[in-house]
Amino acid sequence: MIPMLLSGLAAIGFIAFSAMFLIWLERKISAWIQNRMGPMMTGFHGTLQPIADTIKLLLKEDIVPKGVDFLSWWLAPFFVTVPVVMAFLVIPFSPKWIALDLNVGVVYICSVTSLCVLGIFMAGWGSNNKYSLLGGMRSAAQIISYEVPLLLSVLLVVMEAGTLSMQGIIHAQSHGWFILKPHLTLAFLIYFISATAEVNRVPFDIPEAESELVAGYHTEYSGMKFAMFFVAEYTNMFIISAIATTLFLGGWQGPWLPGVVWFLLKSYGVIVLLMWMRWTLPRVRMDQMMSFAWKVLTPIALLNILISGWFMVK
Amino acid sequence: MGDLVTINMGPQHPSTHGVLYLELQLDGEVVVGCKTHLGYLHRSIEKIAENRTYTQFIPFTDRLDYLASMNNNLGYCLAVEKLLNVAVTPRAQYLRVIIAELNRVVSHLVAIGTFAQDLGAYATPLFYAFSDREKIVELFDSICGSRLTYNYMRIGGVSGDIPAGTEQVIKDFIKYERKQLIEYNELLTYNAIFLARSKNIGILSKEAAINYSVTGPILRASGVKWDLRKEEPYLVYDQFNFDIPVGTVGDSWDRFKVKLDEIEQSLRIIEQAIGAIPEGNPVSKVNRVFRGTGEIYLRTENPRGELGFYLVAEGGFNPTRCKIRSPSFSNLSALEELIKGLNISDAVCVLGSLDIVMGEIDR
Amino acid sequence: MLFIYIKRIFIGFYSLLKGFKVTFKNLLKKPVTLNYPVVKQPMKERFRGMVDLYPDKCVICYQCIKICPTAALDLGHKTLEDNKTKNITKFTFNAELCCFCGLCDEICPTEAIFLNQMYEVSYFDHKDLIKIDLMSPEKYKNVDGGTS
Amino acid sequence: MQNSEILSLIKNKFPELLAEETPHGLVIPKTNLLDVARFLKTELGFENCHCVTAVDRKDRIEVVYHFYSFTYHFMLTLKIILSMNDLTVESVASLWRSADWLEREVYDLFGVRFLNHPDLRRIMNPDEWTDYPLRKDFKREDFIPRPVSPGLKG
Repeated sequence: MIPMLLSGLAAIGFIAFSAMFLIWLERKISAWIQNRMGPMMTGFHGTLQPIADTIKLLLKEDIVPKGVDFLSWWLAPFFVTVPVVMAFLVIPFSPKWIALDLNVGVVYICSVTSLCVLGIFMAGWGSNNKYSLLGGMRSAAQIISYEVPLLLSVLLVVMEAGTLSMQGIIHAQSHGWFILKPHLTLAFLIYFISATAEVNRVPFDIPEAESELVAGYHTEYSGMKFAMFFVAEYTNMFIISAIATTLFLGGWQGPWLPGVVWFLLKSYGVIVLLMWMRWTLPRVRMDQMMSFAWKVLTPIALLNILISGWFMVK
Repeated sequence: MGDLVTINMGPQHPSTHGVLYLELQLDGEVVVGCKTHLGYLHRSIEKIAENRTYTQFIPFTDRLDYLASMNNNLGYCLAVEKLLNVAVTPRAQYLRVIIAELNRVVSHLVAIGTFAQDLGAYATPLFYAFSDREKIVELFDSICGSRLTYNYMRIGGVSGDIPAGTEQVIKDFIKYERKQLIEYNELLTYNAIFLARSKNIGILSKEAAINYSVTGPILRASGVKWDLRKEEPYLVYDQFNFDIPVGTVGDSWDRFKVKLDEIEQSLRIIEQAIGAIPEGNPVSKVNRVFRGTGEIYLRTENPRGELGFYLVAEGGFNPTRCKIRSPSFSNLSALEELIKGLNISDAVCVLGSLDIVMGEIDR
Repeated sequence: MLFIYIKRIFIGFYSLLKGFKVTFKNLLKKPVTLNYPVVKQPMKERFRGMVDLYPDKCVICYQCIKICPTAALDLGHKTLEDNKTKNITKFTFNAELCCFCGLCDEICPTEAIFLNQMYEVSYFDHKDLIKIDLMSPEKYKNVDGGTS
Repeated sequence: MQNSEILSLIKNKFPELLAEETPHGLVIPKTNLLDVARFLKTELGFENCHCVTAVDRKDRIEVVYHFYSFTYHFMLTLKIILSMNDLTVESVASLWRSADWLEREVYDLFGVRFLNHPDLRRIMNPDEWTDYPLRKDFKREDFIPRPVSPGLKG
């Protein structure tokens, strides 16, 4: 019981720290890309900026808009945050640092992360705001349809590794990362694109689409509830990068350095890629995004599975 | 058709470019009806003009199209000069051309940046555009002492000669900006997502454009080869070589591309003007008193279209009537028809491509 | 048909990669901004900041009052007994109305009134803002970041 | 075609109704506005209604139209003089769509009513307001034409 609790606390601590670091990193990367300096005043090069932000958000008034569907409005931030914490159960930071090596780890993490959509939709519905409602609707459509190519690309990895356990998949890559195999490179691309859509990042940030829907589903949230959405977004980003690292980039494997360092390095590398993408690309439209999922990604993923499966069986 | 949702887009909304208020009727996400409400920035500048002398009104023209203050100054001063028969020295004319074209570049850069922002390219193109803009704004700061509301043109000239070394700064900027234009093309113009978002969205046909009295880059994007600087040259525009970029379809992408191409043409004009600038005294003193009678309607090619000043004077120190025919006003009137049947994302895209400035719509 | 389809996807991705190239190039560039409150940019020579006055130079010609488009300046004078010398009784400046057009600076025959280089203007009290006594030498002492 | 030719063409068509004024300007009675406008648009090719505005001359209000022809490069000024007790005129919004908003603006600021206008509401000022701010006799307690310094004489 106590080790479980401890690992849970460690996960929450890591989430808070990681989200703060990612917020700082995001602001810095955006600043560098845009030839700016970013936060500079709090701490060395603004390293304490996220802490200042957190204090500000904690001290802010929690505004309850008129006419909200209180239960769903109030619960939504928790529904977004809790699956994120749950996903940490099976993330293999190093050979030993894994809370529980489930034998269906991949299935578990995919199903848990897609629970987020519930919270987002509740936020959109409960806010009593038309922009939020549109955002919630969009995100439900988006996350559910991108689940298909995502799972199809993960399926290929499972086929290759022959196991559903996260550690097992990493062990299967001890002779070479999966991303180096051509059919899995394609799978990685598909995974990367669908995962971007899954966490509502640019170019698929249409549920929050700032220039269209003001802030989408979290328009009406303020203070700590908004912070929870924010933390969930950044932690989600870490989780999909961790999955990408585990499934395609060899997990904690690497020379010289300890496993956990390699794991974090690779994950944050993927995150930097995501951030770079965010600050480069425009947003796609709703219908274009859906047709991209169903007409491009899904057929390619299916074909990929079909062809490489045929080779595997042969 | 199911139930319609009415959405109030604005007056506070990230992409209405100021305080425009659109009342959108949505069927799902498709806009079926749009009602435009203006006036949140109405300061009755035309009434102010009737109570100020001709010189005193120049600072107020800055506040019309605040992204192209120099061009507004220029339009107003040209109108007053024609009304009251004031002569302008050749050097002042060349300076005005250079300054007005530089401001056109500035204005188009902002238009490009904000359009990309509307399409969801978070801030990056906007910041690139603004850091280019910063170079000219700095230059304007050193010429006239202000960064946004310049108040540089005077009736009969300009407020001060350009400081030494300005020519070199402008030449350097032209070289730099040409490089930047290639970068914009790579980052935005031929980007697959950008193309998918703006191609064939909000098509404004030639006939509709003329019927709506749309002017400027938006008219040219609809395929009408019309530029006041070429067709009815004012100042010394007839002495320069430049092309009129024309769009083919009249969609949002064309409107964007025409603006991007116009930057290049403006740079060409500046390059020629800076080489041919004559010596002389361009400065016109403020304490000249103007009065006269008559009426005049004079248009100039602003970055957003044709800015018209209709001045009626009855002999006093101030005009009896000063009607400002602002380009954005007419351009925006086409919006209601353009966005019908489009997605809400496309509505934002069309609005961004129309490139309105609320300061001159509400006046 | 399938070939064109795949080709379109590839061209699309290639165009996106070009954008990545641009942003990466800019990532390595030096920032164009300044670390503002720490590093400050010197103002240009002609910069139009707050309205300022050399009281000794003023000849009470009322030109600045006449030209001011927003009536931000307020001047009063009294003539002394000898009917020649004039004295300024008040010369106030309303920073709230001022549009910083610089017309008063331009029209002043003796260059008594001018626009200084101040750009960080903030007051704690609204009253201080609408009635700045231009005759007082300490008029901008309480203004945050005053340079005069 | 020369500018004078265009003016003479219009004059030939409507001989008794027109009075010429200022360069390129015509004054017509308001009953004939639609006829002249239709003639301008369909036969002379003034496809652009550039500007519609009004001028308050204290005893009368002039509605001023600026029509533009891309083919002739010619800006035609058309004026209608309205007496202060009858501020109505036919709308040309059916011929030029751009006139729609421009006429609404004139209605908003001067109180000139445009008959058969598709949607004659105030465009800038609040709908429930009754004043017309650009008229010369516009008066409100909080409207100061131009504040002057108390020490200023003359």
